[in-house]
Amino acid sequence: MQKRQTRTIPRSAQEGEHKLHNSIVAFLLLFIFWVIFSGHFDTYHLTLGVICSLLVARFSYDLFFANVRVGSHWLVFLRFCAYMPWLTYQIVKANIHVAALALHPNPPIDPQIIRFKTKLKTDISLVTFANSITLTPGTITMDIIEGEFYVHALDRKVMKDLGTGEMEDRVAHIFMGADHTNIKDG
Amino acid sequence: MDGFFLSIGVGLCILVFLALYRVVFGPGIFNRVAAVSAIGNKTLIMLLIMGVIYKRIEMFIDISLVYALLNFICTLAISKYLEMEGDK
Amino acid sequence: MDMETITSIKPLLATVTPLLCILLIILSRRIPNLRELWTIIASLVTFSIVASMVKTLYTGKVIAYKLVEVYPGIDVAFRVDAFGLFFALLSSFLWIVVSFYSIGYMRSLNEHSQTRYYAFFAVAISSALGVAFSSNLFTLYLFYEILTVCTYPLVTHNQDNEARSSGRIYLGYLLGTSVAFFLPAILFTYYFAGTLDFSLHGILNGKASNGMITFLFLLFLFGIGKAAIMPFNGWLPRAMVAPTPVSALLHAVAVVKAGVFCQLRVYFNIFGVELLHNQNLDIFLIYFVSITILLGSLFALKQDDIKAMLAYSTISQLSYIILAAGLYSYHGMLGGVVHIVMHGFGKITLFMCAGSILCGAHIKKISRLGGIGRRMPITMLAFFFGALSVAGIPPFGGFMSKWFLALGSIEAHQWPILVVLLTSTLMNLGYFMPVVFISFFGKDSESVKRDPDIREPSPFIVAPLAFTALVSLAIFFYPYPFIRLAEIFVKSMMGG
Amino acid sequence: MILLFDFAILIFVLICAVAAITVKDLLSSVIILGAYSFLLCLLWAEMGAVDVAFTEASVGAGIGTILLIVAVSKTTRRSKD
Amino acid sequence: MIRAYDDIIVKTIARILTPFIQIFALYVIMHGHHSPGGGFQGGVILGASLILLFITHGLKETKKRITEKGIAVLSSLGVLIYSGIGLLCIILLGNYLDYGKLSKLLHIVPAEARSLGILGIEIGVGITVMAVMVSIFLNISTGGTLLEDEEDNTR
Amino acid sequence: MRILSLIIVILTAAVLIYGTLDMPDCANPDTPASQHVSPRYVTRAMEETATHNIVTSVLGDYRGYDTLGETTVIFSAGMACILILRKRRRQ
Amino acid sequence: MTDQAPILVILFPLMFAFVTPLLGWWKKDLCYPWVLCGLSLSTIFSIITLKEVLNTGVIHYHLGGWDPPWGIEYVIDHLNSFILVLVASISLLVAIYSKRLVKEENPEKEAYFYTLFLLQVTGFLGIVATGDLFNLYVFLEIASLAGYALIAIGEGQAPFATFRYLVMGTIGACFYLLGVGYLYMVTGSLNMADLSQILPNLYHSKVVMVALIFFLVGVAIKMALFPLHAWLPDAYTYAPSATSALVAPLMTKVSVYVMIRIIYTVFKPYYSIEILPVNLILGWLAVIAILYGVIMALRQVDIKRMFCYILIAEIGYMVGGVGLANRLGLTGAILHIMNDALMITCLFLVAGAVVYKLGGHNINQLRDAFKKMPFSMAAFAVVGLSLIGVPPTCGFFSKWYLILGAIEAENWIFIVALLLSSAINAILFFKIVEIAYYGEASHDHNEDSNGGNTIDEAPVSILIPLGVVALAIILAGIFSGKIVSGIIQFAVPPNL
Amino acid sequence: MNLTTPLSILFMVGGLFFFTTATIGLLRFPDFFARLHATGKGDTLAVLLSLIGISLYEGFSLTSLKIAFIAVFMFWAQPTATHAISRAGLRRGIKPWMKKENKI
Amino acid sequence: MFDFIVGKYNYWIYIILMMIGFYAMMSKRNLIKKIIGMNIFQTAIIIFFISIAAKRGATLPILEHAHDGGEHAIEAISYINPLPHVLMLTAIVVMVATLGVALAIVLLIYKKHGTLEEDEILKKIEFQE
Repeated sequence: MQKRQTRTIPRSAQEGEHKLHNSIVAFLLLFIFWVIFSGHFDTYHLTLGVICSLLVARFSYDLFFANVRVGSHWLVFLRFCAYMPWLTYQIVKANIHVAALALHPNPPIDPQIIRFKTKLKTDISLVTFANSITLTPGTITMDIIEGEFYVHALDRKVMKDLGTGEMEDRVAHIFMGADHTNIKDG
Repeated sequence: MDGFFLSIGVGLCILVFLALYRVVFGPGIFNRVAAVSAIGNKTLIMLLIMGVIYKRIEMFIDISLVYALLNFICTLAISKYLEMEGDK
Repeated sequence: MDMETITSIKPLLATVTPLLCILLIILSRRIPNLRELWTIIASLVTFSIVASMVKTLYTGKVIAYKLVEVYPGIDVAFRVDAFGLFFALLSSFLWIVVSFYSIGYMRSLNEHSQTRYYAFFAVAISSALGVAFSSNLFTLYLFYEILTVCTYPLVTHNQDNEARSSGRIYLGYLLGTSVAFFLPAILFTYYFAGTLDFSLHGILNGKASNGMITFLFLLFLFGIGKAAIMPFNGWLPRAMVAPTPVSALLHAVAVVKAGVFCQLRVYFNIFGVELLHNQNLDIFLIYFVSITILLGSLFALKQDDIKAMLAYSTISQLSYIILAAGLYSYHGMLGGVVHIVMHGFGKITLFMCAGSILCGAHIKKISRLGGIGRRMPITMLAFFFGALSVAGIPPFGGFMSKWFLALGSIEAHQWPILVVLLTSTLMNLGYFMPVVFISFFGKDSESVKRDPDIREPSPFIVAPLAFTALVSLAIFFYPYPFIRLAEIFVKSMMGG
Repeated sequence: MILLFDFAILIFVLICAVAAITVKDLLSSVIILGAYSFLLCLLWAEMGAVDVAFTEASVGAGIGTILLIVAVSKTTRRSKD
Repeated sequence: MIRAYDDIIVKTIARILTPFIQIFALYVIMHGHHSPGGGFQGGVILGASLILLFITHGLKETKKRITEKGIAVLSSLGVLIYSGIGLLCIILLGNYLDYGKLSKLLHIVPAEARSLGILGIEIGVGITVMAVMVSIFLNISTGGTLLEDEEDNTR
Repeated sequence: MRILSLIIVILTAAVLIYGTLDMPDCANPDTPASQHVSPRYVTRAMEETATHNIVTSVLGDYRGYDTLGETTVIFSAGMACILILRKRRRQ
Repeated sequence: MTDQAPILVILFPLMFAFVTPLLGWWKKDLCYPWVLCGLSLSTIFSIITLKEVLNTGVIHYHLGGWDPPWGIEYVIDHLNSFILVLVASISLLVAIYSKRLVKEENPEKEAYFYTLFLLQVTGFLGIVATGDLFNLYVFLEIASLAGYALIAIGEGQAPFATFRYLVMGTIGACFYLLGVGYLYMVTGSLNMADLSQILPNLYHSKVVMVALIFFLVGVAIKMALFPLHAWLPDAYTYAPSATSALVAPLMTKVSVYVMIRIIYTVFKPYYSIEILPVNLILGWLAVIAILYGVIMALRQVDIKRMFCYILIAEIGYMVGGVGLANRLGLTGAILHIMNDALMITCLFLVAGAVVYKLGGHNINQLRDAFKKMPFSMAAFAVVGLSLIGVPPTCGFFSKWYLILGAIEAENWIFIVALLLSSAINAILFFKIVEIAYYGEASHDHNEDSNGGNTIDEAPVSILIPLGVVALAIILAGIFSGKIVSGIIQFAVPPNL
Repeated sequence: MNLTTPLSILFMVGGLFFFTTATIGLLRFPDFFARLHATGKGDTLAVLLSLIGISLYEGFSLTSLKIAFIAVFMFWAQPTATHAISRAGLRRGIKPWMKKENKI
Repeated sequence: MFDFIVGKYNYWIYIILMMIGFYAMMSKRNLIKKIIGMNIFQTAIIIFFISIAAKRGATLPILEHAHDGGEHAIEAISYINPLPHVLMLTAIVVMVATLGVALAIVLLIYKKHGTLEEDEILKKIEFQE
């Protein structure tokens, strides 16, 4: 068995000012979420919302922002929004591809497994990349071992698409501004 | 319009029925897991369609969210188990 | 019953005194002398309480005391009438005698667990008194069962395999019959009669169908296993594994007499003699019982073990008493009732003699008794007296009751019973006299020859047996207290 | 109460139930039970019992299945019937 | 089963989702009055969020957030809240669980008091259910040791 | 064993089906079940408990004691699991 | 405070149970006194409730202040309050008794054990107190779940036995729930009193009939009536002593109570007896259960298992009494609920003491137990006599009523079964007593008496409850008349 | 009849279509990984489309936001679940199906 | 006849479902299978209860028109009967509690006997004795 790399949720990443900052952001996020779900805007329910959000924020604010500081995240968020249309397009493409394969009388499937290294470092960017791969035509992220991706591709063509590295660049672009300090977990 | 949603629902029912084939006969555990999560997705939409038909959709959204959530957790649990199985 | 009733705590006191004595016995278990002193004191106290009630009874009153209500309409209650007191007098008096005897016997054989022995002995006496004083069938059953259970440790005192199997048989017969027949009989009685209180003329008259009466009668007849009527007599010979004082008191007096007492109670005060007579059940009863009389004697003839012989003799003699209920006549009843006492004294003498022989000579078999009378003259003389009394030879107490019975059977026009009585008497002599004969006039047996130490055991043993032997003689001449009580009872029944 | 749905879902439920007790592999059986719970949840939502459906979704499909999986993982997957 | 998942994707997604699941669970508890849901369902979801953490991040890591003792205390606390509210009604001279009597205490109309009482018990139920679900899960998945590496020791 | 249980199952099913014969039709709005107790819950829940969700109001208030029992069931299940399984490691 | 007494009876163990695990984390030693405190408060309030009921009649307690058909109602009548006192006091005794056993058997999990103990008691109390069918189900499940856990931590094959129990118990509870559903479907109500008002109009309906069938089957599984008893012996044999002493006497009794409620309160006897032959079926099942139970008990060599089979037979008594469908029979059944609870408690307490001291529950381990543990074995003797039905003990009286009822119902076969079982119980108990009294048969008794002559009695915390229960068995017998006339006669439905 | 209704019909039908293809794929594809492609992708898009359709039909309100949240959730959870299963399959040593010529 | 069957279809289905669970509980030898059977059995009962509650043409038992303060009279007929739902919530909770305890016991059994097959366990128990 290969060596397990266990990543913990480092509270140590959250110190002082950042801690407060992160908590407030978490609280706001949760409160917005609450308001959307609640649909009641009277004092009573809003108070409940505040209390609950505070509780959850107190308990798990560090789960939101484990390895990155929140400073540049507004920008990241915007860039992520910009990334979405492209991704949606890719998803639609992927689905049409799958539909075509499924409806094909004799599906021209030629599965491959691809391995490649990635330059992405942070958790969130890795996850975004991996999920994007999964959602895009003909590929599924099977495993990430030490920054190396194992991707299952349905045929050789999509393999080449992935090989261009366009998606990786886009993902890297999103999280470019973010603090890339990957704090080793203690 | 209800009729339309009903027919969508019936279509989903048929799909569920088809997916049940994989659940019941699907060779091996992995196919079953995949099929169950596929059924989960379809029923998610069916729940919402029922909400539409009952004209009380806000009641059903919570259910479908929980549904999706626990489907997800379940899938993770199963895949974790499958992954760990050989390590014992 | 339609007699003047006095409320008094005396019956309760008499019943409870032995129980209090248990406490003292257990507390003083480390000091044997004190322990036995308590027993004797308790026996004396008990007897005096019982005796103090005699006067009241002579005036034709009855004593009653209600303890607790267990069921709407059913109490645990005491009621002393002449018959009950009659039995109580016998038991409590003989307890004194046997207490002395026990001291001698237990000490000379160096028995184990004496504390337990004395304690359960006292319980047995207490429950026998309870049986005597009970005012209804329920209380009777209660004490009857306690008597059964508390004698179990006495019967199995030896704690060896033989005692164990005998204990099983003992309980099997007694509990089995009482649970299987006696209890349903009581329940049926209650169901039909609506009460369980004893009444002079029975409570079942007109309450149940003829078939039901017969059924109930059979249930009672077999249910009261302590009376050792023939198909259910197996326990009595087996119970002879117990130490001799136990056999003496319990299986000559308390237990078996309690059995016949219960039978008579039931026939007199539950069915009523008229009812039995009208249903022709009395005829059935006396002939059925006659079989036991004859067969019991017959078996006794065959026995080689002294105590076994005595046991079969008891079986036979008990049925004499039951005859009282069947002989629908004044003298018949009187004879049966008086026989409780007469047989009691005679038989206890015999048992104590057997124990004395065991202690003095370590002999159990009749065939080895040759010449023992020369070594233990008092014992064997007492045996002789006792035997004559039991067989019903004048001038001994036993004659009296047999005479009354014979009169009764003539009055009731039951000639065959006369024949039965006569035959039985002959057989009694047939199994007793050889013992007396070989012990005095026979050659010394092997065991007697071998053992030069055979002599009378300690005075604690000899004195009681001599005493009872003399009593059984004296009672012929002065039967007044007992006869008087019996007459009161029988007259109240016949006259009412 | 939509008869058609009702009937269809009931049939699915039946299929799942039969499958869950006939499949030889315990884990598969458990997973099918999960699907069964999903369908039941759907059924109850369809019958108007939203609260029950909610509970079933969270309990039957979620916690119940997870507990079963965990139990199977601590014991064995083997089953003779 | 309870060891950490060594998969960064699953871990990250679970990590980010957990607070949302929790706030959603609290929402379900609090809004049982208006929409389906209530203490039990919310409690289960809350428990599921913790179970998700246990599955993905392993026992050791999650134990830092919620200890065994905490679970035990919470499971008792929930039912105590519930029965305590009931007892409070007895103290206010009502019958057991008669929340209408709370109106004296809170100076509101009885119907509102009942509504609040329901909310209170829902919270109690939620806490208990959450704690119990997690505790059952932990006990079963570790075979009762509540240690991550139990399997390595025994096998 | 299988035959026996099959027989039991069939018997039970027969009893159940026999009982079904007299049942009101499914989804009938006029069944006694909906006539006797439940109308009050529906009509008065709002004014009596100020709660829209009738199920919650019945669960939490009208039959709140059942819910206490239910919570106790859960609690005892948790305690049961701990009692059955929990073991401390020998130090 | 008295008007809140009915709820406080249940609330005390419940809320104390919630705090117990916290105490376990904080200070372990406080758990035991805490539990005792809770249970004694509950007992006190149950007695207050009983007094209140006796003084003022039936108490209606509306939980949440809602009127009956809408809210849940506690209806405390004579039957209820009587069984409440019984359950609370027995569980208090068992709690006292469990101190040393829990320390010995589960030293680490004391707090959890006591929590579940309290929860189980709560379950029993809740079942008894409630007047709502579904509430009954909930508390039934609390009791069952706690019971599963408490049994599962036993020795040997306890987990497997518990699993079977769990499966059976779940079937039973589900059947009960199904019955509730069927009744709800045709009436729309869950309140027992309300149902009994509505149901007479619906007696023609097949649904009602099926509902009754499922109720009875479900309850029969929970109480282990004969063909559905298979789970009981294993489960109670391997359970920890403290558990079996709590569960064995109470679970079955409470189920019988539920059965009485359903047959006589929810359904009118008119329906359940005259339209459906429920009494006939119950009567036959009871007979078979009694005979099967005692015969199987005779075959066992493990005393706990033997007691379990005795329990099965005793269930037959009660069910038979319920099935007699007349006043006397039902009185007997209710009285037997109390008596049997006491007897079975005592049996399992003795078994626990034996396991604690002699280290096992094989019958051979009892050898010489009389010498080593005289007090425990004395208690055992008392309960043995009670099971046989020897008068001053309580077992006699319930048998008394049952047989009277059976005579009234002319159910002869039930009488025969009762008597036969008494006889077999006698054999059974004297079998044990013999072993405990003599030691091994092959040994010479002298050797034995020298061997284990030292008294090695169980600790006081075990002896006190044992003594109390043994005393209670006798007192309940003596005062059974008072109990019947004061409480039970009001508990029997007046329309019988 | 406003504009949103036909739009929502369109989306719903699209969702149904992708569901259908996903299911067909689930049934027809040769091995587990290929089937995962069908469900992982097809279902995500189908769910998204259906959700959009429903929220269009219901009109814009807080409800739509809630539905959007389900969509977001699905968007993250679905690929993750797919990934988790495929990873388990890979680690459990399930050999991906290959075309015959590639097997050599 | 057709009406008769169709009119009560979910009762029939629930009976079938319940019998499946019942059969599994009794005749399956694997303990987990028994638990699964138990689950099915209990859910069948829940189906039955929910079927009782169902009303044609009624809506969910959650009041609409929340804020117009009594202008709309609330009619019982237009809402589904909430009581069975309440009961079933409790029943589901009981179900999951039972499931948890059952699984804990199964774990204990597995630890003790090393198998989950009833017949093998019985054989082992016999062997021990």
